[in-house]
Amino acid sequence: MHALVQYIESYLSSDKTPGAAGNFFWATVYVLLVFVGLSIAVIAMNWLERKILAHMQVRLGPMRVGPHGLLQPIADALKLLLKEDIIPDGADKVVFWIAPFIVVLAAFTVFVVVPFGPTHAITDMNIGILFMLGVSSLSVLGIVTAGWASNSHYPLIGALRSSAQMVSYEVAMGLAVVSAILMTSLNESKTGTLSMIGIVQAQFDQHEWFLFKFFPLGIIAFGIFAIAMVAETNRAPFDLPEAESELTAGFHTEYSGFRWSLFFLAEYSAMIAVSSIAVTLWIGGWLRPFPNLLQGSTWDLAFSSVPGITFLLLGAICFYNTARMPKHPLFKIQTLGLAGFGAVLALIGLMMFLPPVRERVGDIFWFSAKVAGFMYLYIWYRGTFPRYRFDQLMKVGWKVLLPTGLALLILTAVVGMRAELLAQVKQVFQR
Amino acid sequence: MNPSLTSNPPVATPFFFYGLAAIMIIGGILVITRKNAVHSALALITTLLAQAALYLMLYAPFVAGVQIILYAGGIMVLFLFVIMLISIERAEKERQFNKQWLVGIAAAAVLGGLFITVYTTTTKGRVLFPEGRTSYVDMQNTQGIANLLFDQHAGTYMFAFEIASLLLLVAIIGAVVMAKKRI
Amino acid sequence: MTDPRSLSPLDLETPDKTFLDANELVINMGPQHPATHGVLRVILRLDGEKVLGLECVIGYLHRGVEKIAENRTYTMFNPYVDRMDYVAAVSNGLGYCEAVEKLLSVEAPPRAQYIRVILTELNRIASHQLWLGTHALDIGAITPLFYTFRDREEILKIFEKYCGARLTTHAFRIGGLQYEAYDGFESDVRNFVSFVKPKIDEYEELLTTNRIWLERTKGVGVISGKDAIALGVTGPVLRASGVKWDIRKAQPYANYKNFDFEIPTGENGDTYDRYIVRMMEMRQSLRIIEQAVAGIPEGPIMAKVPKVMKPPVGEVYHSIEAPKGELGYFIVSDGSTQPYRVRVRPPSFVNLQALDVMCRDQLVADVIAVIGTLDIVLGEVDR
Amino acid sequence: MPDETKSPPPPPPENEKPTADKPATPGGVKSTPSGSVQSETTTTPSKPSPSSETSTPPKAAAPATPAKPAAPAAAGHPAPPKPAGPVPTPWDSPLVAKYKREYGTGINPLTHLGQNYFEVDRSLIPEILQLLRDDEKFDYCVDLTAVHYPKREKQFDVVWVLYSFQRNERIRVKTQIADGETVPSSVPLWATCNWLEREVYDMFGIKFDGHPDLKRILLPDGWKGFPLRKDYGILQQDNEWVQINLGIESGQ
Repeated sequence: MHALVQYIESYLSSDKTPGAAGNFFWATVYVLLVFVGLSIAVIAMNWLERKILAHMQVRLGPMRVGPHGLLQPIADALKLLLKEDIIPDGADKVVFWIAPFIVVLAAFTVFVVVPFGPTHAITDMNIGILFMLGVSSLSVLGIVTAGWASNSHYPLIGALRSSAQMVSYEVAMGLAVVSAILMTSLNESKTGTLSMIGIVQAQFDQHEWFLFKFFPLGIIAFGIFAIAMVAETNRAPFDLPEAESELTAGFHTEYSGFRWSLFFLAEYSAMIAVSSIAVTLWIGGWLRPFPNLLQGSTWDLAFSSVPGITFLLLGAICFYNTARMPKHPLFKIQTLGLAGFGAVLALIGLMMFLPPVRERVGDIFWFSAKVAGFMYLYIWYRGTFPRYRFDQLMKVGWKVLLPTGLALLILTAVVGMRAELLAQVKQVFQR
Repeated sequence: MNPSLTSNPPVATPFFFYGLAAIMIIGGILVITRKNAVHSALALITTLLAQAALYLMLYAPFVAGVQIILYAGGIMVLFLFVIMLISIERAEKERQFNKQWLVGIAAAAVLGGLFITVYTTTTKGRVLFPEGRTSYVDMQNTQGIANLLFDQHAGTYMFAFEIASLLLLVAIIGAVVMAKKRI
Repeated sequence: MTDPRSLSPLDLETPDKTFLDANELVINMGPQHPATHGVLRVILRLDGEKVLGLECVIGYLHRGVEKIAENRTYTMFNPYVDRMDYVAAVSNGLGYCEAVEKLLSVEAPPRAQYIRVILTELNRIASHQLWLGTHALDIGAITPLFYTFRDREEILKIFEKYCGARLTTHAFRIGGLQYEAYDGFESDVRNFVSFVKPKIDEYEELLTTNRIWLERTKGVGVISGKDAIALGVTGPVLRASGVKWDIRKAQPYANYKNFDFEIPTGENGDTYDRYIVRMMEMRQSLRIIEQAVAGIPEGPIMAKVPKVMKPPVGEVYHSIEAPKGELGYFIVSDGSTQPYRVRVRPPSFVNLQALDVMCRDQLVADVIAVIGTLDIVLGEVDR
Repeated sequence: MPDETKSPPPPPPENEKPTADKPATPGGVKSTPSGSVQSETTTTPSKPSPSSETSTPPKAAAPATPAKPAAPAAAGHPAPPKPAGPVPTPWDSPLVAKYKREYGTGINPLTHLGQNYFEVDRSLIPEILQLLRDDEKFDYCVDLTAVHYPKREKQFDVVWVLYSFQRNERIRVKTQIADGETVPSSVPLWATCNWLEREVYDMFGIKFDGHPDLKRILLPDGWKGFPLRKDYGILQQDNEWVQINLGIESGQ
């Protein structure tokens, strides 16, 4: 018993991820935490997307279930779970059944290597980024099989579109990623890394986010990735596989209830996954702003109190809206609920000021905040852009992003090695 | 990070090995016995994934990653893509095995014999999973591959690598020419 | 019960027996489909995603309006026309009232004419706004829909204040108007004009220069002016093909000849030109409204029309420029209180015929864009 | 795009011949030099002295109003505000004179309420329509419809409404056909007639020779009868449907 406790405690002082430290207990805990956190994030995204989109579109969005529709995602989830689960008559039952699980598994597995902090990842892999790209590319299998198994025309076209789209955008995405990986090798030992944690560490060591490295190369690479990742996750304006006005719902037209909600879950966690890649590779992962410039205990304290302040602010917004609720007996429960929600947020905020918590949540907070920024971008795109046509989408992928990515890769290599190249050129001339 | 791996030797290696091997064999059998081509493809994907896991067990994460991204992710998607456009009903009516099964069995037997010979000669008188049998090199797997390919001194496979990529290019052009009558 | 329609064979040139032949795919779009603007069924024959041809199956909303007309008096039939193109009910009413007035050889008094023009042009803007919202939605931009609905609401409010109804207004009567303009009508209209002008810019801001919008609409669904005329296509679709023809100018009805406005035209006849033409038309409509509001004369609003209307024996064809094109009424009178025959020449019905021509060799996604750009209302197509 | 809006052009010179792309004559009503055009807004149609040819219409009855089933109702009321109302008068113009010379009594040009129309013999229809389209530039077939007069021997009026962008003029062409008689299809002349003819077939049962795909358009294929015929009973159809499908005697 004592040994077990010791085994559990031993990790707490470790500076490694549980996977790297070989601590199975904590690895399991982290897996569960990531799973629960992801589910909450997806639920929150569901609500946020509807609200933000609604406010962009001069309407209110969900307002009925809970104060400001806060309980709407739960109501939706319940509805989906209680819905009749229909399998079309001509469908290939086995494949139809497996397909959503492939998608969900692929979407969730990538989070094994997502670094929420230097120690806050399930594990650190030597090939972290490769693993993420590889596993996330597996989700297309699920989409293709889902479209095929439905035995219906719209899903089939959706699936074909999806696979063509994902395969072609993966290339550009990979090139952008490689150019970022090249940047990690600009240190004394000249060894780069594919490890997610190593990439962030490299940015810390080089005192620069890769976004601004070799300006404008880093930004261009990031831009390519940012476009490709939207296409990769089938979101507007690249949401052709599920283009509503053309293909009804694309590959998941025939899905309903729980299975459909799995697709939904997978789509949103895939969005979070690719955003995590972007955050890790270009905008410093878990690093707080100016980690090298604004050092010192005062700055550390200031930045580490940001999470608490954020939550307190969110709580304050809740209280403000509580005060604005209509004073009517019918709204009593809603008002109380909103106040309670605000209180919970404020409490979380206060807890984040506690020193042991404060020191540990900083990384996670900054990482999540950056990812949340990307999530907002996704919603913003959806509210703004019309949808590409399929051939145009392919054109953008193959004729714009791919050549740019290739040129970028070469340029990055040249610029990164310019000192050595110059030396060699000089040598040639000296001879 | 290497010390971390050496300090934490892998657990339950035989369990995972036999499990993955079983998955691979079952998947392989399903690939050739399923009448529905999509089912076969899915079984093949399972096999490939299990193989990737085996690579991981051999401390070859890079190869495992490439296996996933290329075979399971890229090639199999194209496979499925093509299979879906084939009339499944017609394919299901066709005969599963034709006259070449004898040749197949012979080839499989030869291959099996080869494996057994190699195995028995290299591990003569030793147990199957000796502790620390795999010597974990101090260098990372990814860099090892890079060195093999591109290193100025040790890079003996550079030529083969480039020739292979040229071959692929030729294949691509050929496919385009054959598929499209008018470019 | 078997729906006879479901038994109808698809009259496609090469019937494709095998499911999922790689060469050809027959897709049935609709009648319940998010992008068909009603109950339109389109049977697409595809090569991959390329459209080889398509056939429209219509009639799901057929209510026999023309038959109903034969069993109603002239006055009683008036509200029915609102139900055809229900997003431009005022235009329908104008066409019908003017046709019967012509049959009766009466003319609405000037004040009524002015108010008619104001309401009809407001309705044109409302119709175009609805078109823009749904068209943008078809192409994947969801936000304009809500903007246009927000602003269309203001028009509907004016209608509601004027006659108590928002959509199927029944605003006009044969011989003039039933209601005098309410107090503050003119200021409401003026306010609306100044309110909506920046809003139209706002729609354009979202779309006109948007790269994706340009790519999705330029060169899509092209129809030449010659083809458009041969197919009888009218309205903004015809004008976008470069034919500068608007019944308001060519054969002015109501009192359109008193107003100064332009006919916007396109050059290429593609979806983008149709979009631009309609956007311009909204602005021109605002111009007309401004002039009309400034010039409303005093006077009666109803011409001398008998209580029991018995137009003399004869027939008349009268057409107006509805938001969707030429809306014609061919009314045959036998001298009794009920029309002997009312034929409605619906612009949407005729325009929809051009869908096949416009979609050939385009992609599935373009079919959606073209259906949207034709601005059809199934209530009018099927009547 | 601003460049796509054209400022209102000045009224084109009267003899300007628009191109195929811009055939219209915007900017208000104009008469063509011949003076034969009467636009719809012209409330007082020109009534030239009837020529010797047009004064004798081929048919005895007034064109639009032969064999009115409900005509007696009109006779009962004197209808004080209006006199008898305008009656169709012969229409005269160079165009008419030309056709009159050529076809004589087979064609009867009339004008009514400022709108001109030809009454054409069934046998002359293809020829006249072709000429109107090609020579007279009536390049836009506005509408094609029919009217049913069950008490007449030739039960149907088939009506083409034509418009010429070049002349800015609208005319109608009417012909009378008996039940079961066919009309040559106008699809080769105006593509738009495809659906219009289908609708006429759907509603009246008039068949068009040479139509590429003559089938019902608005009504289901299994529909019985042609609803816009005057003798079509709605209740009968309804009763039949409820008897077959619902097993009750009547839905009313």
